[in-house]
Formats: sequence, structure tokens, C-alpha cells
Amino acid sequence: MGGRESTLVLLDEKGIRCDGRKVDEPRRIMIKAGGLKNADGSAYIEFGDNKILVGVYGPRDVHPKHMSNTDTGILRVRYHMEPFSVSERKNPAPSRREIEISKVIKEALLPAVMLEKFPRTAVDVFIEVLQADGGSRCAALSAASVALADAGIPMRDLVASCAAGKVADTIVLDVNNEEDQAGQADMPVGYMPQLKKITLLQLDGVLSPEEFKKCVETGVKGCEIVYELQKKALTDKYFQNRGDQ
Amino acid sequence: MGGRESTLVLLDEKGIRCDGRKVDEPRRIMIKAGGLKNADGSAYIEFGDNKILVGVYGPRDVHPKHMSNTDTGILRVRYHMEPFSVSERKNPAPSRREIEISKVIKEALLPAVMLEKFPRTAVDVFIEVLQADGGSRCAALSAASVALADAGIPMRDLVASCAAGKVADTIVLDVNNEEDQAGQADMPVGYMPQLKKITLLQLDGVLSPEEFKKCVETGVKGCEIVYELQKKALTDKYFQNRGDQ
Amino acid sequence: MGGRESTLVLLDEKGIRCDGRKVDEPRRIMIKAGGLKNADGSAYIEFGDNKILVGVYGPRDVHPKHMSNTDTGILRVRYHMEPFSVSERKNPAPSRREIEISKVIKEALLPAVMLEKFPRTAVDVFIEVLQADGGSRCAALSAASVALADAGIPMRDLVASCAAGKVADTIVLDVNNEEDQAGQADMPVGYMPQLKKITLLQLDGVLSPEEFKKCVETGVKGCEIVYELQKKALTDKYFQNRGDQ
Amino acid sequence: MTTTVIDDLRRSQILELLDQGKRIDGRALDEPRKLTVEVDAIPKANGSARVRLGDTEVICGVKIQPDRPFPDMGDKGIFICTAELLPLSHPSVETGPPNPDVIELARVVDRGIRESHMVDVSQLVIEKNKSVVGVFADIVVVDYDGNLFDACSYAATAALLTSKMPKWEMKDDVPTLVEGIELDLPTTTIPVSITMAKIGNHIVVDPNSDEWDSMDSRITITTDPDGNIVAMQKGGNDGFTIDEIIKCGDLSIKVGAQIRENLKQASKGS
Amino acid sequence: MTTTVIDDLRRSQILELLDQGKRIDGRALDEPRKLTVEVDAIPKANGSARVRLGDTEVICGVKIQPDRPFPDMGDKGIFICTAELLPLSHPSVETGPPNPDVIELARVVDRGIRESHMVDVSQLVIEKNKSVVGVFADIVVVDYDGNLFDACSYAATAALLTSKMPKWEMKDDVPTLVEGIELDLPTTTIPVSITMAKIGNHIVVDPNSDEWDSMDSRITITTDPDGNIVAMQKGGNDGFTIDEIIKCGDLSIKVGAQIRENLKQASKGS
Amino acid sequence: MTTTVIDDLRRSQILELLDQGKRIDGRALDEPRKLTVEVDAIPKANGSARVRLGDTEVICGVKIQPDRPFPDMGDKGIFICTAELLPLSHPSVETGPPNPDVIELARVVDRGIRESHMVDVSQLVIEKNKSVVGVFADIVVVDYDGNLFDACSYAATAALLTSKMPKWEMKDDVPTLVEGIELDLPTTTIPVSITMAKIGNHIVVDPNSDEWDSMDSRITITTDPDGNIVAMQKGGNDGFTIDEIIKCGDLSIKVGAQIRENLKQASKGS
Repeated sequence: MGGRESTLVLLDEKGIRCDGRKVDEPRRIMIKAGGLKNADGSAYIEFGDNKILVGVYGPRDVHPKHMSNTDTGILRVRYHMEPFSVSERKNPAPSRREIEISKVIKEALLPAVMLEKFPRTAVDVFIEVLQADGGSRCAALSAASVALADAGIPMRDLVASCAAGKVADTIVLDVNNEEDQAGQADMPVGYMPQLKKITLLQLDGVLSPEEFKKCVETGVKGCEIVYELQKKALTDKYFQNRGDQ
Repeated sequence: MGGRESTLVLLDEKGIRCDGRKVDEPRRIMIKAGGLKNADGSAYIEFGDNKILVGVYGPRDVHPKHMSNTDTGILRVRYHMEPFSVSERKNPAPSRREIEISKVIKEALLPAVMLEKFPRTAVDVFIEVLQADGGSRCAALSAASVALADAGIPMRDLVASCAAGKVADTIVLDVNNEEDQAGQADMPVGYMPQLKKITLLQLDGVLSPEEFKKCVETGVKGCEIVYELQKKALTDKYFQNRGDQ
Repeated sequence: MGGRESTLVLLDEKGIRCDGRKVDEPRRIMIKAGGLKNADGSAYIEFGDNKILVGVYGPRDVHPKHMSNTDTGILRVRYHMEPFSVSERKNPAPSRREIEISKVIKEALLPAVMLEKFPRTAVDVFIEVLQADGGSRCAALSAASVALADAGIPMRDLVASCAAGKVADTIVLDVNNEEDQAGQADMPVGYMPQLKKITLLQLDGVLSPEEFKKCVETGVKGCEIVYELQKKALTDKYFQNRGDQ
Repeated sequence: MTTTVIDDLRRSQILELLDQGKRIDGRALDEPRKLTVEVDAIPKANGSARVRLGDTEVICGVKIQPDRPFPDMGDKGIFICTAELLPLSHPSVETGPPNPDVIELARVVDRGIRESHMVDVSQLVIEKNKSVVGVFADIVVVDYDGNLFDACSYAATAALLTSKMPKWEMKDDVPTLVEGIELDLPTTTIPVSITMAKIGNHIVVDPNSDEWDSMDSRITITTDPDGNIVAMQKGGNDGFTIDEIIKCGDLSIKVGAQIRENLKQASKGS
Repeated sequence: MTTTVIDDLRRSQILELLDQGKRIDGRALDEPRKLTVEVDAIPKANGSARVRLGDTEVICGVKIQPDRPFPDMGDKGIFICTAELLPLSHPSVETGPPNPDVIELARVVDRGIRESHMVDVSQLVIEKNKSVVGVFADIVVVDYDGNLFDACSYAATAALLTSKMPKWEMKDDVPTLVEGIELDLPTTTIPVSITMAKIGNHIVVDPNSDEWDSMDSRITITTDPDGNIVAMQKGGNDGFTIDEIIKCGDLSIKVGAQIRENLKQASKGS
Repeated sequence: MTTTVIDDLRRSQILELLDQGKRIDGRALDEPRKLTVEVDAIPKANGSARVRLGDTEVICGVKIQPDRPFPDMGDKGIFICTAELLPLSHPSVETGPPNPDVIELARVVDRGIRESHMVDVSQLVIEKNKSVVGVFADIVVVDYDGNLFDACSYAATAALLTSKMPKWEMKDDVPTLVEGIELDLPTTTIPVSITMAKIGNHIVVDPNSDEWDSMDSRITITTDPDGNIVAMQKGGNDGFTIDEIIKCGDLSIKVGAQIRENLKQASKGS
């Protein structure tokens, strides 16, 4: 993206990161429940420079029928990036990366969604990445949880998500784009704070067993921060601004 | 295609166009009803250097069933160009241009075809461009009408089609390939002369409101010329050469 | 693959071919019945440097249903090459060549398989070319017959297969890769020795009528050699090593 | 694929109101819905706009990057406009390759802008015959309430009007970014598309989704600031009389002028 | 996917007639249908032919244009032959990617011409390893009445025999048309494919669609003017005896010679 | 798509045994199945391995050939790992484009090897920015009995460890094979992936297909010889507690060390 120094200082002597944050400080996060007219539920998140819109439809009929399950509902998730969301224009065809992230997010949401209440139906979660930055899958997962709740889908807990990582030999919260490029490890974490369950976990990088432990714990702490913002977004819509619906 | 002068005179001082025609004169048009053995109806048109074959099947069953309509028949149109029909060999995969033209021709034919008489069935119109020249969608639409009539599909009117355009600041009938490349506007028109309805209308170019009006009227006049040839083609087949069937 | 002389002697004065074989001698052939746990039947063949694995499933239900036949079973064959099976890495998408060979092998097997005993069902033959050499379709067909027998599918006869060809103006058995590249004709033959029927026959090259006749006869002789090895493979599995099942 | 009783009832109600000179949402027949244009909605893109036309909402992001010229077009840059209906925009939208409706949408929006010569592609050449600048205006539909043609066209136009273009120079035969230089994308005019639906014998401007589902036919006409008509597309399952077409031409110039002012205002000072 | 009573009846009738030495359309067993060849049917193509074989009708257009050579084949031009069943040719044809039958058809027609070395690809080099001439013979089926193998092969052969080739020279590393020069496409021989069906114990030449649907197996054999066999493809759900194969070889040479004369005549003076 | 009574019964049985500390096939909870590695199974490939992990069987073939570098990566060669479930490996496998499960499989195996920096891509440059060496490790599944992640990873690792690399030099701007030279593919480490399933409250290593179908969730952790964790992927429809994750990390290091010895032995002297 031009003009950036190659001698980027990832962590200075005062423990301040390249974007001015402390090691345990997430980027700016803004979550909004609702927003779309047609979708049954929706949410919008800005997480650092990520801008992600999520729409939920369902429970609704499944076509073709043989894809449905007589015992339970099914969850379908599509994570999709707009052509203009990244530095170099993205080819509109779904990439293998998007297909994998769709699956990982689906499996992160499944433990939270009470699909058994809606046999034979589907709940569709459509995630649209309008602008991508480091940690977009975490931002997407966090917004998807809010959109599902906004659609009135019964849930055991919200799934909150945030990454931790290793930068300049230090475990830090919420790795940004520059840190991811130049850093040593990136670990996205998805977590249900009430049920104390990790539902998304990936890692690229190199961590010793001690660092690994610290990284998981740091990620979970980030999730707890996000969780409060998710609850606030839903409260804002359903209790503060009731007339707005 | 080589050897052509770049200083093409589109309209000379006597009002004669680059191919020798007058401003309100269409190119050579030859329409023939029938010709294919297997198709339920067919037609062949030569319009300038366009050579287009149309085959119609139907009314026939629809597969898959859920595509059919219990209240009315459906019309399906495929406009398709052979690899050898254009200067540079065309890739066999259907282009976005072909898909759009298929849709535009379908919507131009729909007002003419009495589909309500054939609920649950489909009428298929297959248009094959063997050799393409300027105005191929108009030629295709004109031939498709004749092929539908040849198939015995009940119709409110034939749709006749011809383009008008602006060349050398003058509104002219039936823009040819050279005029389209070098000209100022091209407006394909489809028209039902009995019902006095325009069913196809597109425009690329720049026209003042007055030119716009004149262009529509010129196109409609061209459609009326084509209409006579369409009727003649059907008469030739069904009344002159009865034994030929 | 480098280092090979361009002045390859295809047939020396003693009638010995470039790989040391006589004109009527096939390459090393090893056939094994069974081997896969999940497949209903399977076989593995090494034929020269060909290494081919075949798995059979069926008779089993057909999806979608409308592909099935109420009068008889259907046979489906997929001939597929691994990306690493050829000199230059093969694109994983099925090539037109693979689709044609699948069809040719299917039609070579059909006369042998008693599909009429299994109406409404399908028998699937999956051929995987792990390493390709000259004559891979013959090797594949021979192994497929054994795999079908191993699956317990009732058969009228085994189809054995071997190529003949013309090299240095001489009709030879079992053309190898080098001979195919530099040779004058290659004719894969598939044959049912009990029923004396040729079920696969192709030719690339130039043959006089006399050479043509000799070539067919030579190929059939090769098939008879392969046939013995096919029977041995099945005997080895079902009678020698009974406990192994 | 079957017309429902609800569809029939809605059309009857819309027609009844139109016979009284009224529309189902209270607008005049020649009145477009409220247009809101937020430019620079996607800061990392070279230009962008989020447009609401009534309850239809679309986003256009423009990416500008070096590309190879088309054959025989070595002295011209590339302009390409795409459109996609995101599945969250309406329950009926399916993922997968674009259907003919969406292909037509993208091509009509592209053609309206292209035929107006809005983007001056002659200024988008890095080295003749070798490397040119490609301008990609990708539009996504986020919420659907009818008339995507106009909403998408306005979003693309606003995004292009506010696009900033980096500079590239050839270095070792490779187009290389020149740091620190950003110019406005060269544009020459502001085309405006107006879509009109024919319902019974009435022509209405900017049909909402209820009107869209009830219409007999439609026409989209794009005009330029000089009052010229630069592109047109008839659609739908019925036809127009010549007089209706002429009337639509006049309407498109009149209503287009209002929309053009709106787009100009929104793009100012970005 | 089920054999109908009609299918069974037709096969019975065809077999009964064959047992009396007769065919359903009155031909002798070794008699092909009437062949009509109209060359130059598509004047804008570099070569073309419209062929009727009985009621089977196909069109081949040849396009000749510069192309990149295949790797390791820098001293040879490119020859590619494709085939497509147009949906208007028969009610059962579906649009979409080609099915295995059509892929086999195209490959067998291509192979017959390629293995005869009809097109002299060594003369199709513009600059070795850089640019060669590509010859594309695209065949479309317009009306179907069985035996596409031969109809398509004859159309491609006649189109190639009458193709005119422009001339290109390298200029600034780009193949550039030399105006005013057009030569015959360099061809060396005339291959002829003959397709035979086995129905019961009978071998018939050039099966029509009724025979095609009733046959046990088929074989297509391509021969050259010297009486050599240059390509072959067995198909269908049953087999042949060795004697039947030898007989088919002889038939293909004999009948092929008649067809070759026909193709030569049609291509003359074009 | 419906859980059958059989599925429920199997899960009950597996859970009951696990509560007694036993597995359905008699293994200890932290015990992988028997691993058999046959290297050089495909002699014509540059490297290959056939791996059995219990009754799961996979084959990896490595092809090494010149390629163009990725943009902005002109000083690095290319490493790509793919995976495919062959239809003969299990009755439920369908042919056609890969489904999300297979895409995840390939990406997780690729990532484990890539993030360990096993293949030293900096040594795979023929000419900077112009031509590099591409290493393609293509894995096919031949028999399925659960835990493809590990079986595929071991096959790729063993194939890479034993791969021989030809040498190319630029000649006339084209990468040209230098005859007679073959070196070992430059590798720096041996990553080992360990997949663990959570069934009820139990964690088991290397789940077989019965366990795979009965599990609540799974995690694949790749470690290097220094005892570091280099890649990880959680999957399945439930979650893990923090303690379970930490335990899985420890298990992956311990069991991974055994497997690494196994892979080293198998690759020796090839």
C-alpha cells in the first residue's frame, strides 16, 4: 500500500505497538445490531479497519429437501469478500480460503445455536466483508453471533471472537495486519463466555508450550471484551431504541 | 478484417451510405420459414451478412418440474453464436453478451406468444448465429418470430425487428457493422405492427430528444418492411409450396 | 525425461526392441485382486511402468433416481489420472482425454457384465492411474475386469486387454511409451477370450489392410496372455489365500 | 413460479390507485424515492459510495490498478463495472453464478456509464500497447426494494466521481507505483439513469419492489447533462407504444436533472 | 433411461428386414446415404462446408489465426477440431457442457484428420517457438439423423480442403497480417471416415438414427487415398468378432473411396 | 442427513468404553494407530510415499518443475499441497469439485507444512523474479478409516523428505534442465500433525472412522522437533475448554515425537 517503512518497530521499549496500542489492548470495535430491512436479523461490525455486514435468514425451508434433517435444523454460513475489500481487487469467484473460513465459522457457531428446536429447517448466515483488515474472521464471527440473536434464533450463548498472537517475542492481543505480516504467530480464538468453551481456534506461527498457553488465555480475554460490546449492541437495539424497529 | 480504409465516408454528399444504400434503405433481407427436419418449427434469415438459423421446440414438458408454471406456459430463448461466426474465433462458452441478448429477445417475444394456452409447458427457441454482422439481434428476433409461427404456436402478432441509428449526424435505417463501429448511435427496435407495440428497444450512443424521436420512428418503419418479408416467408411455405411439407 | 538418445533403435537386427523385448512379448505384468478395505471389489495392476488401482462399488442405489433404469442396472466408469502420474504434473480437472477413455472402457466392459440381473441399480468402477506409461487404458481395462469379479458382479467373461502396434515397419505386441512416441501405429485391443469378442478397439497410425489384420490378431494374442494372469489373480485371492479375506 | 393470489391483489390495488393518480407509497408518478449518497464508505478502496434509494441499498467500491490493454486498444485504459446481488439483500437471492437478470443489470449499468464516456479512458495509459490503468467499479446490493438499475448506476457514478487515482510509471518493463501522488480519476460528464415502469397504462418513475413485481414492462434511459439520451434498455414482458417511449425519454431528462444535482452535491468536497 | 416398447418393436423390424438383406430405408447394407456438400457456406470464415448425410446436417467453419505454439512443439502449427450438438438439432439435446458422447465425437473426428496428417502443420509456423498459425475447425450439428461421426468428418474435411490462409509476419515481436495475400491451407491427403453398425449379425454402413438406436455396437474407420487405415474407434455396448473387424476394414476402404471422390468434386473450384 | 439409530448406538458404545478408559479398537487414549510408510511408491514422481494409518491409506506424489514466481515473491520458490478423496476410498465419496471438508483438509495439511518452513523455498529460485522451482505435493486418499489430516500430512512429509530435485538453468530466457544433476529437495525440519477428538469428556488421539463419526469436536496440532507448536485447527460441532486445549497441546508434542521418529526411519536410505 506504499509509503510504509520496512523497518517497522512492532513493539517499542515502552511496550507500545506499531499502531499505538498496549499489548493487551484491542483495536477500535463498533458493533451494531440490525440495520438491514429484508434480512430476518443483521449486524454490522467495525473492528480496526474491518467493515463487515452480516444478514441472517431463517429458520426457513430447505431446498433441495434432501439436504434437510428431520431431527434438527441445519446451519449454513457463507463468508464472502467483496472485490473492493482488499488491496488488490479480489476475483469475484469464491476462493478456497473463503470456503475454509465459512466452515470454521459455522463450526464455531454451531455449539451456540439451538438448532434442535427447528427440525427440517435451515438458518442461513451471510457474512459480507466490505473492507478487510487483520482478524477479519474474528470480526465476522462476532458479528454473526449478534445477527443470529437479532434474528431471534434461540442461542445458548453468544460466540465472541478475537485473535491473540506473538509479536516481537511477546504475546499480544488482537494482531493487526502489519503485525500479522511481520509477526511470529497469529491465533484467532472464538469463545462462549457463559459456557466457557472455545469454539474457534486456529494458529499460524511458532509458539513454545508456555507461549501457547499464554496466547490462548490472552485470546479468551479479548473475547470477553468483545462479548460486552456484543451485549451492548443488542441492548442498544432492543431496550434503548425500541421505537426504532 | 484488413484492407479497409480508415477514412471511410459514412455518408456522401448525395446521401448515399458506405455500402451504397440510401438513409432509409435496409440491407438485403431473405427470410425462409421451415428447413429443419427435427425441430417443431424453424426459420432461416439472411440480413446483410447475418446468417441465422432458429429452431423451436414445444409446447413440451418442463424438466425439472418446479421450473414449470401451473397457470401458463414458459418461453425459453437461447441466442448462441458459433465459434466461426465472427472475425476472431469465439470461445464456445456462452458470453455475458449472449446471455443478455437471449433475455432481451425473450422479453421482446413474450407479448406476442399466447403462452397462457399451454400451462405447465415450455416453448424453447434456439437461435444459432452462423455468421454475424451488424444488427444480429434484430435479425435473430425477426427469424425467431417466424420459427414460432412455423411451429404452430398461437401468436397475437409477429414481432418484426430492425435497427435505426445515427451516422454522420443523420438518422438512418439498419446500421451495418462499419456504421456501428464508426457511427454515433445504434438503436435496435422490435415491434408488433398489428398491435403497434415496441417490445425491444436498446440504445448505445448519443441522441438529442428530437433525434431520439426520429430514430424510434425510423426503426419502426424498418420493422414494417421486415414484417412484410416475415409474412411472405410464411405464405411461401404454407400456401405456395404446400406439397413441400 | 532427459538424457534419452534421439537416435533410439526401436528394433535391432536380431528383432529385439528398445526395452529388450521380442516382438510378441509383453512387458512385465502383475495383477492383484482385492486390496482395498472399503470398496466392494478392487484390483491393482502393474503393467510395464503403469500402476493402476481400481475400486468397484455396487450394485447400489442410483441418485438421482431418474438416472436409473427399471429394466437393467447401469454401469458407470471413471478413468482418472493422479496429478503425479505423468511427467508434467497433470491439472486435477478431468481432461477430455480422460472422459473419452472412461467411455471407451465402459463400452468395453458392458458386454461382459450381467447388468440385467440388477435392475434400478448402478455398478461404479473407479480407475485411478497412479503412474502412467504406454498402454494405460489397456492396463486399466484389465484391472477393472478383475475388480468387478472381485466385487462378485456376475460376468459372462473377463475382458482382457493389450495393445499391438507397428514399430520399425513391424507389427509388435504391447507398444511401450517410447515406441508409441516414435512408432507408426498403436492399437489398443480389449477381448473376451471365452466369447471371442473384441470389445475395445482403437487405432492411431497408418496400417495397410494386411498389417491391420496382423495387428488385430497380435493384440488378441496379447489379451489371451493377460487373461491367464487375470484368472491367476482371482485364484490367488479366492483359493490360495482364503483366510486373507 | 406461479403467480399467487397475493400478487394479483397487490397489482389490482396498485392499478386502482394509479387510476386515481396515486402510488402505493404516496409518491407522484414522476417522483423518485429519497436518494441518500454516502461517499468514501470504503476508505481503503480508491473510491466508493453507499447509496440508498428508498429501501434499496447498494455499495460500490472502485479499485484502480495497472492492467494489460485489450488487443487493438493499446491507447485506452480499461473500465469495467460489475454488479452482484448479495444473498443477504433478499430471501430469494441465491448464491452461485449470476443469473440472466443480474447479468443484464451489470451490463446496463456498465453501458450507461461507458456510452456517456464519463471515464476518460484515453488518460489511463501507462505505456501505450503495454500497460494501462484499469478501473473496476464493483457494485453489491445489500438491501433490495426494487429498481436496482438506478441505485447501482448512482452508486457507481458517485464512487467514480470521488475516486483518487495513484500514479504508475514503467520501470524495468513493470508498472511501478510512484509514491505520494494521487489525482482525481479523469471524468468528463455525469450520466444519470432513470428507470420507468409501465403498469396498465401508467408510467411511473423509480418503481419500488411492489411496483416492480406488478409492472407490465420497464425502460431504463440514461441521459447526460446536455439533455442527450445516451443509453436505453427496454425490459419486461410487455411492450410500449411509440408515444409512451417518447414520453419516457422526456421524463428521463427531466427527472435525471434533479438526480444529477443530488449526485454532484454528495460528491463535493470528498 | 428405459427401453420403450417402441424401441423394441423398431429393433425387431430392422432385424427382420436385415435377415432378408434389406434396410429400413431401402439402402443396400454397404450403401451410405446421399451426401451433399456445400462449400463456402460461411463466407466470412476462412473455410466452411455445410454437409447433409441423409437427414443429418452439420456445418463446419474454419478459423485461421496466429497462436502460440504448444510447449516443445515450436516448429509446428496448431490444428484443433471441435464438435457441438446444437439444441435445435434434436429434441433430446441439452445445452450446457458437452457430455461424453459429444466429447468422443469431437475427439474421433479430430483424430481421424490428425492421424492422416491432412493438415501440414509444419508449414504453419510464423516464427519458430514464438508464433504459429492455429487452424480451428469448429463443427456444429444442425439436424440429427444418426451417424454424426461421418457427417462431421466430411464437413471438416471439405472445409479444410477449401480454406484460404492469410499470411502473417512478425513485426515488433507481434504476428502482423500481410495484406492482400491468401494461400490455400496446406493439405496433404484426404482422409475419409466410415462408420458401420453391427445389428444382430449384420454390418451396415452409415447407420441412420433408427439403426443407431437399435445397434449392438459400432466402429468408425478412417482411411487414406492409398488404401491405408489411419484411425479407428469401436463403440457401443457389444463387441465384434475378429472376422467382423477385418470385414469392416475392407468395407471402410471400399466405401471410403466413393466418398473421397464426392468430397474432391465438391471442393473443386471453390 | 439424518442421524441413524446405528449412529446413536455406536456413540453410546464408544462413550461407555471411554468411561472405562478403553477405546473401541483397544488402543490407549493417547495411542495412534499403526503407521506404515512406504517411500518411493511412485518412482516416476520426484518423491512419493504411500502411508497407512490403521486402515486409512493415502498416497502422496511430489512433482518438481519450473514455474513463475508469485507477484512480489520473486525470491521464493513455490510450495503447494493438495488433497483429494478418491471415490474408491469410501462409498459416500462423490466425484466433482472438492467439498468444504476436502478444501479444509488440503489447507490444514498445507498450512502445517508451510508454517513449519519445512521446504526451504528460498533455495528454489532459478532466476530471481523470473523463474522459480515449484514443488507440488498432491495427496490422494485411497482407503478411508478416519483422521485424514494426519495420514495426509505424514504422506506429504515423507514424500518431501525423500524428493529428488532436478536442476534448471536459464537459457535464452527459458528454464532449461541441466542433465545428470539431482539433489535432495532442501528441507529444514520435520513437522508432525496430531489430530485429537473430543468425545464426551474424553480426548483421544488419532480417531478412527467410528470415533470420527461420534466425536463432539476435534483439534489438529502440528509441532516441530524443538517442541514448538506451529499450526492448529479446531473443527467439529462443539467446543473445548481452555484446559482441554492446553492438554491437547501437550499431547501433540509427546505423540508427535514418536511419529517423527517413524517418519525419519522410513525416509532413510531412500
